[in-house]
Amino acid sequence: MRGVTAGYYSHDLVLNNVSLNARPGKVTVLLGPNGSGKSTALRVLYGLLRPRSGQILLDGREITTVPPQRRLALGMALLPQGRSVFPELTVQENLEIGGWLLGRDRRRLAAALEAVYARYPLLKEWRQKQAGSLSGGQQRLVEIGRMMVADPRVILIDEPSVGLAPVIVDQVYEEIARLKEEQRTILLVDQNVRAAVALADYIYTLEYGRNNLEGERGAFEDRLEALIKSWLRF
Amino acid sequence: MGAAAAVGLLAVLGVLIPLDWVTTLSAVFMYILLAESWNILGGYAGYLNFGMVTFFGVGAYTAGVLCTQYNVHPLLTIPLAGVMATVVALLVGVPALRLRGVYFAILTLIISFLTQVLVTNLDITGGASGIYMPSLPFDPFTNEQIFYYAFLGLMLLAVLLAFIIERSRFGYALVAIREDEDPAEILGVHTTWLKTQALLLGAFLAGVAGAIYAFHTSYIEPQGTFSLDISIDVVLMSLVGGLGTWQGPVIGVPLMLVTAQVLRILAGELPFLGSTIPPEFDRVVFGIILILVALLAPYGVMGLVRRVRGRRLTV
Amino acid sequence: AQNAGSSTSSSNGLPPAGQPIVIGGTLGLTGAYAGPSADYKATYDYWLQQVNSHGGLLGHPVKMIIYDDESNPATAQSLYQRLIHQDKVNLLLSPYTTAIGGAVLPIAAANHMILWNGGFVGIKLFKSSQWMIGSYTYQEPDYSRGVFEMIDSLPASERPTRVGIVTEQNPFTLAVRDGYQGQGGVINFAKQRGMQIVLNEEYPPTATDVSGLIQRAKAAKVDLFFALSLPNPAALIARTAYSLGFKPKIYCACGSLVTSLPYWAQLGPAGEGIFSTAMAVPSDSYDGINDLFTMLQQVRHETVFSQYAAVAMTILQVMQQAVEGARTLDQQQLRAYVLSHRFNTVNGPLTFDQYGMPRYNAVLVQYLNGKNEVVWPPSRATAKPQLQ
Amino acid sequence: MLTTISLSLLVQALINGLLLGLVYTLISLGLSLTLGIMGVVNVAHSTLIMLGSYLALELLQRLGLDPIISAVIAVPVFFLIGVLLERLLISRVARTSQTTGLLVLFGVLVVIEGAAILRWTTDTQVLSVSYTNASLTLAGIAIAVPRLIAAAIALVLVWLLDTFLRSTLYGKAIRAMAQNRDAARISGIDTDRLSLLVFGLATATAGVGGVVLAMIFPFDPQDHYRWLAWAFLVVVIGGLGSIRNTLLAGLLIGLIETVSSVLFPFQYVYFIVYLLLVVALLVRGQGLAGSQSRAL
Amino acid sequence: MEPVLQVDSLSKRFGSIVALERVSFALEAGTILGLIGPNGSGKTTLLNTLNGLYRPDSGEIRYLGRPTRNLRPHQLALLGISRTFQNARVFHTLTVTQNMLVSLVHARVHSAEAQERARQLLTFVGLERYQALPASELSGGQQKLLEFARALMTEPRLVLMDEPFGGVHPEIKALLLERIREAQQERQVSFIIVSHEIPDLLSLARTIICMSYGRIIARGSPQEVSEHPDVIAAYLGHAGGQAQIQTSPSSPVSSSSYFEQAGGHPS
Ligand SMILES: Nc1ncnc2c1ncn2[C@@H]1O[C@H](COP(=O)(O)OP(=O)(O)OP(=O)(O)O)[C@@H](O)[C@H]1O
Ligand SMILES: Nc1ncnc2c1ncn2[C@@H]1O[C@H](COP(=O)(O)OP(=O)(O)OP(=O)(O)O)[C@@H](O)[C@H]1O
Ligand SMILES: CC(C)C[C@H](N)C(=O)O
Ligand SMILES: [Mg+2]
Ligand SMILES: [Mg+2]
Repeated sequence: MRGVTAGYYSHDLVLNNVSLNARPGKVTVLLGPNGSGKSTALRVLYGLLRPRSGQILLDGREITTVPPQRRLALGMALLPQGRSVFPELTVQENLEIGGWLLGRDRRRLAAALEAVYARYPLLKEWRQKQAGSLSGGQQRLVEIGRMMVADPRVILIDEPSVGLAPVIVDQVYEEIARLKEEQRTILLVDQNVRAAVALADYIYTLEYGRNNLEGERGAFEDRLEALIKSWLRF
Repeated sequence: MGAAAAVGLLAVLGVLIPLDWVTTLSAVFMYILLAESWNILGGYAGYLNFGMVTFFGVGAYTAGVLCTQYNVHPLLTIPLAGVMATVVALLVGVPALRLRGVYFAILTLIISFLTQVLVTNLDITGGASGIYMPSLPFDPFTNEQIFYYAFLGLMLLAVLLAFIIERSRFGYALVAIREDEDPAEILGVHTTWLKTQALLLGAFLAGVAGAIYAFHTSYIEPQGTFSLDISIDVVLMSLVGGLGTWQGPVIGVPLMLVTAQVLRILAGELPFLGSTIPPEFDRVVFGIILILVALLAPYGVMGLVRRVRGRRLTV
Repeated sequence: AQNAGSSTSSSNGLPPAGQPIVIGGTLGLTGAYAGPSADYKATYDYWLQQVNSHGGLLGHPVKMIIYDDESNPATAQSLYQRLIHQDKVNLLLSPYTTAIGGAVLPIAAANHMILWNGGFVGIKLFKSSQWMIGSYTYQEPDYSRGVFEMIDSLPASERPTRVGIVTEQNPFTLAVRDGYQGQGGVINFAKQRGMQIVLNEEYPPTATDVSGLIQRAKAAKVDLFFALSLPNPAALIARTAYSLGFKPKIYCACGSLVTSLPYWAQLGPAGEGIFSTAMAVPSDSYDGINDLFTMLQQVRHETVFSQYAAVAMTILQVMQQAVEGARTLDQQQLRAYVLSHRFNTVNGPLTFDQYGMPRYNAVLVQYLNGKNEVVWPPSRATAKPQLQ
Repeated sequence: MLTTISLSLLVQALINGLLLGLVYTLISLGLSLTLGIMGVVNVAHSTLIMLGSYLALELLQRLGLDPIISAVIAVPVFFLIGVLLERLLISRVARTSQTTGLLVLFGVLVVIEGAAILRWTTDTQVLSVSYTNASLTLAGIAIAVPRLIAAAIALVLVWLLDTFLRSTLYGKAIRAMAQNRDAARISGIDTDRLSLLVFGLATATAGVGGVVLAMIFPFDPQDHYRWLAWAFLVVVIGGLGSIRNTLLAGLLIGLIETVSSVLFPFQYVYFIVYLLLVVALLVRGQGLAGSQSRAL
Repeated sequence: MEPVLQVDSLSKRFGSIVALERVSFALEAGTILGLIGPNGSGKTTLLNTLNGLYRPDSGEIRYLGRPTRNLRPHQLALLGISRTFQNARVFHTLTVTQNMLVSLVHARVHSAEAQERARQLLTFVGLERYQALPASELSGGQQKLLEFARALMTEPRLVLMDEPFGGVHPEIKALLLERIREAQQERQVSFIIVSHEIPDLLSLARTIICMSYGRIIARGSPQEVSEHPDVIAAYLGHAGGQAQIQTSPSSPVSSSSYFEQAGGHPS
């Protein structure tokens, strides 16, 4: 993401000349106070919001105008903030939708589902339930599972741990660590600063829609606290 | 200031303009009245009532029956018609308002059909043959003016009411119901009661409108008085103007009624590319206008004016 | 207020020389009553063109304003207000059908204008108003009279005895069934003849399916069947009856004059053999009837002579002859003239009673081999009635 | 009253009711897709049906084509019409809000209706071929052949659509899209193309429905409203979202109508039909289906 | 002292799922109850039942000594129970201030006073800049803050909070915690707080209840509960949970606490 300026309405900007770079095979974390534009940045990256200026590059290729439904085919995936399950489909069907791109190939789809079930055995238990009847945390897990069906290379994650029980939270972060080991590129937005920083290779912070600090985790950790204090002034 | 000037102008117009315009404007006022009444529940609370004609028709028939069968004084029948429509709204609304979304819409639609069938089969309502209303003992011009001012006054009342509601906690709570009903109730909004109030208020006004309409047309029969067209027009006019704003009906109704009337009158008179337009062409033009309005002003004219902002993306 | 200029009795109400005489009205060009209205419109256009090519009325060109009331009484009312007060028409034509016409009559009356009524029947309305001149040569109570008279002529053994009536819920058809003040109407006619009414049902105009009605008629062994409908449901009833194998001895579509509408021919066998009353058929060779039929064949591609065109033409002919005879547009004087004179029309020679209704004149037709044959009275018959 | 009706009358009424119910189902399928599954209030649905009837008329009068063949031709023709409507209008507005969709589609209704009047006039039309007036008689019970054809077509379409929506990934994707459009896009679903498909299919069924209706009922450019009203009733009574429930509701309404028309005076039949529908809605709350997912 | 809330043997099932099974507890005025438990253990269902959205299959709830079985949610709200939601449920087209005012529709509060109250609460959660914006234009975390403020509008006696801190920035969370404590101590408001963030609860709650499969598997002081073996097994996970709890800071209000915890484990 390079020099992106974006906003929802003509009269105000949510992102002002923001640049982010998610390094391949690394975990990049994006931090910032509430309303600083983190989720918006992810939306722009995924094509859900068209930037007013600036570019989005994937492996050096410009993809600024590629619509979101084509991003998955490029190997990107997004886990959005808030609730996004398909409430009236069963858990199994939700996952199948996650494998939409494999749709033609029934066997690959089945294999992908099995892989996800293997990773999250809980999902298997619920497979015949309507996703909408699950509890809040259960739904979050379904969303994570759904994202993983497509086996993406570049993963954008917005607040993965909200609403999850500590056991599961641990698993989720372990999972992210594992994804990184699998050489996937991860861009993580999280208010669970502590956990996120622990995983991060590189950190960006946003403030009022502008780039603020950035740096390697090591270089960063000491400054973090002062920074968070400064966010309080809004 | 501007509002006072507009009201003054309308009041003066009643005696200045030619009679057919007096009639047309009366119809405009009546529909604004109906649309504002509809808007309280439909626009603010998002409960689309597709059976507004039920209350209108009940009002008309209450006036008709009381006046011709029981010799009640015409002026007295008008408030009674409002009361009767409110009673019907209470009977219908209390169960119906438990339903949401399309289920509510369809229920109100069926109920308007039901009332129509009932009125067609009752003796007291004159069945399919309808009721001839007594006419007022004035010359046609005075007659029209009386109705002009009656509808004008009621319309102003309804607009004022909507204006007040829109700025009150009552209004906010109605919008909250439209946006997300369960949390609204959990936050302490007595949703059923508020919806019922909104419905009853609208029904009363519609009933009064129906009664005046009955005296104005001097002949009521079930097909026309309970016509689905009225229900649909009220909804569309509010949509064109902009849902859930007090200005919506004030803009939407004249826009649609006057356009329709002008097109109807122009059709067949205007030469078009050398040949005359066939009279039915006005319908096509009217449809295209509707489509354009929807494309250019997806939230109605008021949406354009206010630039009401889109819903948040769901992700 | 300066209104209804034509009602001022001091002058004869004629416009200044060279200015047109304006005739106005509405029709249900769209909506439920569009079928018949189309015949009216074609006939009005035809008459207008004729009259103007012959120098107009009393030397004035004639202008005609016909709005589309969308088959909606309220729309019609506001359009008549406009016709009277804005367009300042000199002569007012009625819309089609009782439900609409009944709504505009009070407006015409309040403005002291005659409603030249080729559009609807309504014995009650005629009798209670002095502002109508009609052109239907029989009113609701007599819509079924021809069938019963024809039956009277049959040998007793062939007469049907079990009557079934299905009636559309409409002011007009209900009066066809019930008559007026004990006079006429299907029920009275049948009772007078000692027939048994085994089915008497009403249906709403919006009914989508009438198979239940037909079944019951069939189960009740109805042999004299009356379908009292307006145009649109008439075809549905005929078709349902045919496809459910219901074949009464006599089937009369005694409501609207539907068997002369263009769609009747398309019904094929389902439309065959059905009776109806009518006012004028080309075989009567009344004044102008054949020219009118030729026009309909050309403009509307009709194969059967439309009764609606006939009444439309008739009212215009009466109006024209009255204006030319009385040399005035004063409404009272025109009415007086009409009530006291005799008119030659496509509906035959007409005289009027004190209410503005033409005297009774009807034939019974049966739809046979794609044509309406006159089967009663014998003096005008073109074929023998065929009972099933 | 009840005692005087014979058994055969009742059996006949039941059969009529089933056939009529299937006709109602047929004209409701498209609406079930657009309203029940996509959430678009397609008030222009019945004008598309009406166009289907005129397609049959034109093909019969010009080329002498049998309506059954026209029903097949209607599929691609109306699919295309649906695709065009979606692309040009619905995709632009229906998503901003349901009510805007309502407005634009009402505009479409008025335009199609007006155009049809210009082209075909307001005259009532009746379509007649060898079998439109034919009937079979079994054990004294008459069955109109065109209604039988309509019923068969309705059942085939119900089966096809139901299988499509419930068992194929496409069908699931359509339902997913209806529930959360953005989430569907994130999952790689091309929601624009899928919407085209849905509207194409819905319009195609409307076209077929129109052809079939023309075999049974007289039609003109304006009396389609009655079908619109019935279609909405069927879809909503069935409860949004399922083709099977649409079938159930269609049959239910057809049966209520015909059975009550032999039990009660006909003038009260619609009163009874409407009353029962009101009760059904109030009792079930969400139509026959009535599944409720959690609120919070 | 009369308990604000007395819950007796409450059960609720959805089809074959037992969401609540004989849940009993009492809550005294001015106390804070923490509610934890694995996902799907019935926490949200419990809150939904307490505020009248669900009707329990059996068991009884008494609020201020009065059975609530026949009271609708809005009636309970008027009696002083307010609520936030796990996923923010704001009214999108209403402005932030209007969102605040909705719950006062039946209250006899003067309009100016209501406005002032809304302004103060919004200032407190840091949303005063956004007062006139439609709520749809708030970010995810801001919506949660709005809900928090909204729940205090009616000056409730009992507040049910479903994960009030999810997605909320740590600094602000600290402020929210402060506010909760203030309300509890100064106005004797009671809270039931569902949260997965044990450290927060530790500093606030006198009692914690842990649920699993609809049942209460542990209750007691935060310390007791977090050391309870069942809780660790079902909910916290072995080392993870313990690490957090044992190193819980003395003063959670201090922002530094979040970074001074030992161990790299997330909370
Ligand atoms: N749909 C929307 N329409 C208009 N404005 C929006 C919308 N969503 C967010 N905003 C505005 O954009 C800004 C940034 O929002 P964004 O959701 O990106 O924040 P965030 O950093 O993700 O915050 P949080 O941590 O609370 O989720 C906020 O000030 C918000 O008011
Ligand atoms: N309306 C409902 N219909 C069917 N099942 C439901 C419904 N509501 C809750 N459940 C089920 O009840 C159980 C408890 O759900 P609940 O939402 O109370 O869990 P929770 O403790 O809040 O979990 P989380 O921490 O994930 O939010 C779950 O298994 C859920 O699937
Ligand atoms: C008067 C109208 C309702 C019908 C007219 N008499 C007809 O035969 O069609
Ligand atoms: Mg965010
Ligand atoms: Mg929960």
